[in-house]
Amino acid sequence: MSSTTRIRELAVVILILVISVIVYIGKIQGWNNGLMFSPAVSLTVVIVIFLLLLYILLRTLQGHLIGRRTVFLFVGLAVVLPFFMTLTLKFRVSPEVQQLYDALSELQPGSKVLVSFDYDPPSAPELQPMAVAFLRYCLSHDLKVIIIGLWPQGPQQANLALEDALKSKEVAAKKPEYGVDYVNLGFQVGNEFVIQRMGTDFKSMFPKDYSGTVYDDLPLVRNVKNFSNIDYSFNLSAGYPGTQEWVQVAVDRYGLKMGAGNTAVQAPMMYTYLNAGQLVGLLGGMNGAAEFELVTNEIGKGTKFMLSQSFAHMIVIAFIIIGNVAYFKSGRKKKL
Amino acid sequence: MEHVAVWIAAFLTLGIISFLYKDNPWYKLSEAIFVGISAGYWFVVLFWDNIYGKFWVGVFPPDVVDEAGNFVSHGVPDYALIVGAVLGVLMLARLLPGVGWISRWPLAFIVGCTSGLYLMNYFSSNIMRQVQGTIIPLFGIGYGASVYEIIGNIVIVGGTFAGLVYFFFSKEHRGAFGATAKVGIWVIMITFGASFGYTVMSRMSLLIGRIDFLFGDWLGLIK
Amino acid sequence: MQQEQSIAFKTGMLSICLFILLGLLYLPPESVAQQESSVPPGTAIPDSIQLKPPIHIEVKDTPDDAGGSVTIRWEEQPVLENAVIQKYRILRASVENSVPGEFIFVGEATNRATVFSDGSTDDDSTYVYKVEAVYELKVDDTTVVTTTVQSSVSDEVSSSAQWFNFQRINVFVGVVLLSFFILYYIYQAQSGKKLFIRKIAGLEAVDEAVGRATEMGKKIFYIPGTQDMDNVQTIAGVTILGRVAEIAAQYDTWLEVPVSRSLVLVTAKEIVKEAYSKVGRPDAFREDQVHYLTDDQFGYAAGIDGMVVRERPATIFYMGAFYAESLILAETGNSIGAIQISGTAMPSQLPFFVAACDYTLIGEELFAASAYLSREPKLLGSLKGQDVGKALILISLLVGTILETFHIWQFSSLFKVIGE
Amino acid sequence: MRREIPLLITAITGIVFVLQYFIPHAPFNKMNTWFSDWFSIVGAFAIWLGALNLLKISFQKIMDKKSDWFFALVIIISFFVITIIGFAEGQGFREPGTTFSWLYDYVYSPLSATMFAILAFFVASASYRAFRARNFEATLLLLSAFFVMLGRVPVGDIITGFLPQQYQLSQVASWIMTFPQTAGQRAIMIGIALGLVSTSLRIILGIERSHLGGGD
Repeated sequence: MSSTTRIRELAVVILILVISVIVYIGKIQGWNNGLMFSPAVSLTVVIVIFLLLLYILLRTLQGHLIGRRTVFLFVGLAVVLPFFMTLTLKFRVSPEVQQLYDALSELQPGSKVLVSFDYDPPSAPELQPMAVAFLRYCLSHDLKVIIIGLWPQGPQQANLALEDALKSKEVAAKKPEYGVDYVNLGFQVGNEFVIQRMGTDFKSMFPKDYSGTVYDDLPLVRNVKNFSNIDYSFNLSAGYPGTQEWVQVAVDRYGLKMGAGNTAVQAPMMYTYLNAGQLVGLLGGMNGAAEFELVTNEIGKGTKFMLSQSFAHMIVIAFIIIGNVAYFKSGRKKKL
Repeated sequence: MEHVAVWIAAFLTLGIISFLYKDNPWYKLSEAIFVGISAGYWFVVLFWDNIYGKFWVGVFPPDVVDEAGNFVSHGVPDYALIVGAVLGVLMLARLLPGVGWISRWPLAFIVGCTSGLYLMNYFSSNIMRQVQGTIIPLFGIGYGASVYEIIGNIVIVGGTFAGLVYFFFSKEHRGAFGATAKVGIWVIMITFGASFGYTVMSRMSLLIGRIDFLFGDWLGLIK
Repeated sequence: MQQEQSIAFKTGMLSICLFILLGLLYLPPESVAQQESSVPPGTAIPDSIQLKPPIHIEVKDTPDDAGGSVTIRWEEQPVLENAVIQKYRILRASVENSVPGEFIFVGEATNRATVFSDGSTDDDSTYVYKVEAVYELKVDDTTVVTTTVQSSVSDEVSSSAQWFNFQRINVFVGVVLLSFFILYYIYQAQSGKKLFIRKIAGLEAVDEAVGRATEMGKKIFYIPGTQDMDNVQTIAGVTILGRVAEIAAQYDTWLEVPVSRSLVLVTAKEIVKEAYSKVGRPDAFREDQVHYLTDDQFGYAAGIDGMVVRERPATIFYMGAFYAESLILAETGNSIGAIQISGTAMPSQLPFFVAACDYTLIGEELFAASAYLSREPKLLGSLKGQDVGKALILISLLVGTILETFHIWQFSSLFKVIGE
Repeated sequence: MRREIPLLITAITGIVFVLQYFIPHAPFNKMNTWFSDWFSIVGAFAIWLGALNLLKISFQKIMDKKSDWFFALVIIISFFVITIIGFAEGQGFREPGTTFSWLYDYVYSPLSATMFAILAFFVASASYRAFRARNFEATLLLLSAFFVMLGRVPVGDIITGFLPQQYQLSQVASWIMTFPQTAGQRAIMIGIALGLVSTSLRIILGIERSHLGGGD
C-alpha cells in the first residue's frame, strides 16, 4: 500500500473523529438539538439518490461495474437519511398480526399471559418495539403478565420494556402493581428442558423472581402450577432456544395457546406453525411491530423506523436490478 | 463516566463498521477485543449460572427463610447433581494425556440426551403436526371456501406434496415423478425468495438500530 | 358367585354410608348455595337478582400425567342482566387431613372458563372441591357490589400417575413404524442389497473442490456450523468432515477446521486424526489443524472473516447448523473467489448459501450427504427408510385430502398430537 | 470398553428421553429432570476446554512473534479482564451497576450488535452480486423476494396504489407468505425432521458413532 493512501485514510478517520467530537460537545452544550429536513429537502434528497442510482445503471449498461463499497455506501445513506426526513407512510395490518390482536382481545380481564423473552440486545431493534407494545396492551387491558427468559439477557430486556410500557398514559392510569399484575421471574438455564419442566411445575424452575422474591410470595403466580393455568403466551424469540422449542414442547406437549414475535429472519418458518394452528398470531420483524402498534393505536419505535426500512428495501431491490442488468449485458457469463 | 462509556461503545461500533472499507488495525483491535470479551463473557455466565447456580446451590442449598429472614427449615440437597459435575470433570480429562478417551463419556451423555429429545420433538411437531395441518378440506368445511381460499388450499397441499417429492433420494427424478420434483424445487425457491426478503428486512432493522445509537444516543442528531 | 355378590353389596353399602357421612360433614346446614357478600353496609342486593351457584361440578384425575393434578369442570353460568361473573375461585378440602368444612383456595379461573386444573395435589390424599363464582352486581347506576356463590361439594377424587400416555398412541405407532423401516433397510443394505441413491449436485463437486485447492497450493477451510455437538446437524457436519479430511489427506492439501464449540473441537480433532490414519498418513496430521475460536456467534464469524481475508483459502466448506453468520461467512468467501460448498438444515439461512455458494445441500440433503459420500450401507439403508416414511406421508396427504375435501372422514385426526 | 461404555451411555439416555414422552409415571419424569440438570452442568465444564484452547493458541502466536501477535495479546487481556471482574463480582455479576454489566452494555453489546448490523451491508452486496436470474428457479427466487420485500413495507402499496386493494403489493406479499411459502417451508421442515429422526435413531442404537471419534 502506498503511503499517500495511508495518510489519506488516516486523515479521513481523524476528520470523522473531530466532527464527532464537535457534534458531541454540541449535544452536551445544548446547541445541537437534532437535525430535521424540511419536506422540500427530504424530497430533494430522495430525488438525488434516485438519480445517482440511475447513473450507476447507465454506467453498468456501458460495462462499468461498481464495487462492493459503492453498494455499502448507498445502503448506509438509505438507512441514515430517512431518520431526518419528515415523511409519514401509511401501511396495512397483515392477517397474522390481526390474529394476534384478536386472540388478545378475546382474553378476559384477569387472564394470565406468559411472556418469554428469548433474545439479547443485538436483536433488540426488532423485538424491543414488539415487547413494549405487547406489554402495554396487556397492562392496559387488565391481563396479568408473567415474564420469564430462556436467554440470560432476556429478563433485562423485559425490564427495559416494562419501564417503557409503564410510561404510557393508559397503563399508568391502571396503576399496575408488581407481583399482582405483572412479575418477572428471571432467567433459567437449560433451554427447552426448562420449558418441559415448566409443563409440570413452574416453581421448580423459577423458585425466586428476578429480584429474589420467593415464588410463593408473589400473589400473581402463587397458584400458577403449570401451563394449564396460563391463558395465553407470547414468545419473543431471536433464535435458539425460541419459538420452535416453545411450539415443540409447550404447545404440542402441554397444549399451551401461544403467539410469537420473531425476528424477520425466523418468521417465514413460523408460518407453517401458524398455518397448522400451533401458533395463534405472529409478529415478524420490525414491520410486525409497526403493524401491532397500528392495531393497538400506539405509535412506537416500530412505526418510527418504517421509513428507513422502506428506503433500505428499495435500495436492495435497485441493486438486484442493476446486478441483473450487468449479468444479462455480459451475456450471462461474467461472475462479478 | 457516562461520556467515556458512550464513546467506547461508539469507538468499537465504528471499528467493526470500518471493516466494510477494508481489513484494518482498528477493526482488528475491535475484533480481538470482541473475541476475548465474548469468550470470557460466556465463561463467566456459564460458571455462575450452571456450575454455581445449578450444581453448587443444588447440592448445598441455603436454608429456607421466611419474609422476615427467620430460619424455617434446611434446604433439601439434590445429590443427583453430583453425577452431572462428575461428567463435567470427566470432560476436562481431555486435557490430560493418556486418559483423554474418558471424555467420551460425557459427550456420549450429551449426544444421547439430545438425540432422544430431538427424535420425539421433531417427530411430533414437525412431522405429525405438519401433516395434520396439510390435510385440509380443499373447498373448506361445508364447501364454504372462497375462490381465494380454495386456490390457497390447493397451493399448500400441492406445494407440500411436490416439495417432499424433491427430497426423495432413492428414486431417479424422471418422468411424472421428475416433473413433480421439479414443481417441488420451484415451490422451495419461492420459499427461499420469501425467506430472503424477510432476512433483508431483519438485517436492515438491526442496522437501523445501530444508526439510531450512533446518530441518536451518541451524537444526538436524531430527535 | 354368591360371595362376590355379597362383597359387592357390602362395598356398596359402605360407600353409601361413607358418602352420607361426608355429606353431613361437609354440607353446611343452611343450603347448598351460600351467599357471602362484601356488600357495604346500607346497600342491599335487590331481590330481583337470583344468583345461581356453578352446577354440575365434575372432578377427575388429570389423565395421562405424572400425577399430582386434578381437573375440575363445571357448567357455564347463565347470563344475568345486572350481574356479571368476574371470575371463579376453586376451593379444595382434603378428606383425610383437614378440619371438616375447611376449604382452602387453590386457584382461580377467568369468567368464561369452565375448567381448571389443580396441579398441587398429593397422590396419596383424597379431595373434594367447590367452585365459587364471584359476581359483580349492579345495584344501581353508581353502586357495584361483589358477591360470591359457592357450588355444592364435588365427589371425592384423588390424583394418580399413569404408565402410558394414551393421547400419544398415534405418535407411538408412527415412531415405531418409521424406526422399523429405517432399521429394516439398514439390515437389507448390510446384507449386501444394492440401494440406489440419486445424484446430489453439491457432493459431486467435493473432489473437484479439493483438487483445485491442491493445484493452487492453498488451504481448505471446513466450518462445521456454529452449534454444539448436541445439534444433529453438527453431527452430520463432522461426519462429512471425516470424508473431506480423507480426500484432503490423500491430495496432501492443508485442511483447517476452526470451530466455535469445545465439544466440536474435541470431536472434530478425533475425526480428522482418524481420517488421516485411515488413508495411511497419520504423520501429516497436526494438532492445530482443528482449533477453537470463541463460543460467540459473531466473535466466531469475525474471526473466520479475518482468517479468510488474510489466508485466502481456495475452497471453503460450510456443513452444519448456521444462524445469521452464514451470510457474513459465505459473502466474504465469495469475495475472495473461493469455491464454496455449503449444506445446512436451517431454512432461514439457505437462501444465502444458495445465492453465495457454488453448491448447496438443502435441508435433508445434508443428512443424505454423509450417506452419499461414504456409501456406507448403514447410512444408505436409513436414507431408504426415510424415503419410505416420506412415501407414507405423501400417500396420507393424497388420501387424507380427498377424504376431507368430500367430508368423508376427518383423516387428519390421525396425526393429532395432543388432546384439546 | 473404551467404545462400549460411551455407546451404552448414549443408548440409555436416548431411550429414556424417548420413553418419557410416552410414560408420564415416575421414575421417568424424574430422570428427565436429572438429565437436563446434568446436561447444563456438563456444558458449563466444556467451555473450559474451549477457553483454554483459545488462550493456548493466542499465547503461541505471541511466542512465535507472528504478525498479529499484538491482537492475540489483546484477546488474552480482554478475556482475563472480563473473567476476573465476573468472578470477583460474585453471583450478582449481572445486576445493573456492576462493572461486568458495564462491560456488557458498553463493550460486548455494541460489538455484537454491530457485527449483526453490518450484515445489512453484506446482504445488499450479496444481493447485488449473487442474485442472478440465472435460470427459471433463480428467477422464481428473485421474484418472490422482490414481492415480499416491497410488500412488507409501506412503499409497496404506494407504488401499486392505482390497483384495487386486493391486488396491492402488501396483499401479494401476504399471499406468498401464507400459501406457497408455507408449503415450501413445510416440505423442507418435514424432510429435515425425517433426517433428524433417522440420525437420532442411528445414534441411540449405536449404528452411527462417528461423533465418538473415527469411523467404525
